Amino acid sequence: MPENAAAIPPVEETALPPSAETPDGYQVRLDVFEGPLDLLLFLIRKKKIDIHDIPIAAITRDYLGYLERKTEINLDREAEFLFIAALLIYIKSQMLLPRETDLAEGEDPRRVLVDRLVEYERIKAACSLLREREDVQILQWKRDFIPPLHGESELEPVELSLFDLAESFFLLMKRRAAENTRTIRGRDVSVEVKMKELVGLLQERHMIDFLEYFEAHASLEEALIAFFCILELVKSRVAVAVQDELFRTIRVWLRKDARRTAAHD
Amino acid sequence: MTDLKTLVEALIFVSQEPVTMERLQAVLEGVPAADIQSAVDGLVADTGAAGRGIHVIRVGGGWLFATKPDHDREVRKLLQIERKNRLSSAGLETLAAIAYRQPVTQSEVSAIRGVDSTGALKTLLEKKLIKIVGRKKAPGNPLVYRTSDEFLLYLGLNSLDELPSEEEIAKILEEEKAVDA
Amino acid sequence: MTDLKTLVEALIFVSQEPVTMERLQAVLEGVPAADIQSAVDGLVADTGAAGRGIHVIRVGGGWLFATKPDHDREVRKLLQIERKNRLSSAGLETLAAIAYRQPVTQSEVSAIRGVDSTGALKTLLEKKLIKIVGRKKAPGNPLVYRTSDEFLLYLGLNSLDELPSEEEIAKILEEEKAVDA
Repeated sequence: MPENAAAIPPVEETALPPSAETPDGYQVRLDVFEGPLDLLLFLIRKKKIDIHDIPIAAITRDYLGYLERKTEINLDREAEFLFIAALLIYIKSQMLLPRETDLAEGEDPRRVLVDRLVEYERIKAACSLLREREDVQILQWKRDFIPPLHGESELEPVELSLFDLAESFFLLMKRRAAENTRTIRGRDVSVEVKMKELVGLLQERHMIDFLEYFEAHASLEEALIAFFCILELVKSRVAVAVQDELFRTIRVWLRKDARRTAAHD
Repeated sequence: MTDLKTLVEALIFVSQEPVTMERLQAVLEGVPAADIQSAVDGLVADTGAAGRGIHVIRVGGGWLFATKPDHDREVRKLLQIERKNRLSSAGLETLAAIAYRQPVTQSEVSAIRGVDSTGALKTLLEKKLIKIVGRKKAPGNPLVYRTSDEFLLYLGLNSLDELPSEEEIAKILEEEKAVDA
Repeated sequence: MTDLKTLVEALIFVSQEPVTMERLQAVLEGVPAADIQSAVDGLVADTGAAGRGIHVIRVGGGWLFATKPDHDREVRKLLQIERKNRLSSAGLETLAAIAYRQPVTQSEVSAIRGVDSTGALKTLLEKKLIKIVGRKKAPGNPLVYRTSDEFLLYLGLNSLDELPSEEEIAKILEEEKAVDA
């Protein structure tokens, strides 16, 4: 996100948890968090914010502050953090829209995010309880073999599962025809090229289904670059991205005012 | 009664998976369930005593022999296992998401975590803590995952009902918030 | 001394091979051999008593836990029940080859596996996981095999289309992103 970086107001240094202090800087520091939701929860807790009443503007600023403080881009991990950034920005924009009447409870644009955070928070809490159980169990060793019986013992038991079956076949195939293994090699695609392609596509089709578009790419790398471009377009307010329902696909289209400008580019 | 107890001990010992009451009854045809139950209870009490190095534990809806926690270090030394193989936090988080939301697809798990979970799923499949149970009737017919019996065994649970409850989770969250405040 | 005995009990329990005196000494660094020996002797005596269903026996230059002969009948019955739900790895491999390449002949399966599969085919037929669907119009008119309806039932699938595709499995297994592992 090169030229837009300046547009984001600088944030105060937010202290990371102690374990995050590593000499490797940002890249490793983000790894302290399991993902973007984890980072968001951390920021919310730190500010002692009620999860059901998140000051979106402030949290978005803090969140983006983390993403900006990077030394290098690992697109792979970055995409997930940027995805939530895009969601935050979208919610913020929704909240800024002038409205005649106050929003009803169910219409709060933050709802989508809050639901996700609450569920994630619960899973995290369950994890700490499960970890305790794991710690107890892991000390008690069970046997994974049948002890000797009197006489014959030709048992070689394997539980049959769909995965075992499929894995077994796959390994068999691999053994038989190692040379046939396909390697998918992506073309080298630059951000600029992809951006042009994407804008062209948006102009032509007016709206694209993000997941469909994402999955149509030959390589993960190319798909992620496309993803990155969409976030870029959304961030620079050239395009709008909307997710109708949690976990559903995201529809992307050009803003009306941007449509003309982009066409002249 | 002593005979029944030694018999049950042999049966639980020889089995690789937890031996359920049903299985014991199937093997010990004609023996009243109450007698089997008291034999098992006696065995659990006997092996739980201080003088024994292995004990019968209730797990996965049945009974199984396991070493006592105090001997972990020496057992690992014998088996030449360097350190306890705890799940990574990504792995545990993925497992929890599956446990609570099953049956789920990869993309559903990833959505809950906000992170691509393909790698974690692979690890869990390899550890046999989860299993593929079919496909979802949805675009792309994605594979559907569930936790396995090994999962129960791994965490010392008898059934999915024993997963931490809403109340327990709420309590943890309260505690965490109190610490932060 | 009791502690050492319980420790030795745990060690013998988890080992698949007979645990030799040398192994015990290596694990129990610094403990005099005489003490270890008397712990083992005590364990052999304890478990040999009438009240116990499993005992420590001396075999292959070391010690191992085993069930007592009196319980043989019941032990085999239990394992028989467990075995019903299980398949040998040769059986699994053969079943996989048939599932993904059906309809196939015995020699085709053997070619895929690189091993004669006649025995495995017979077992699978007995377990009703595969069926004979006819003969191939080829020299020798070999029998042609397919997976059965029970096979689908067993795996909880509605149709063969629901088997994980080769691409999906390859993707899961070859996933190289170590991020989540």
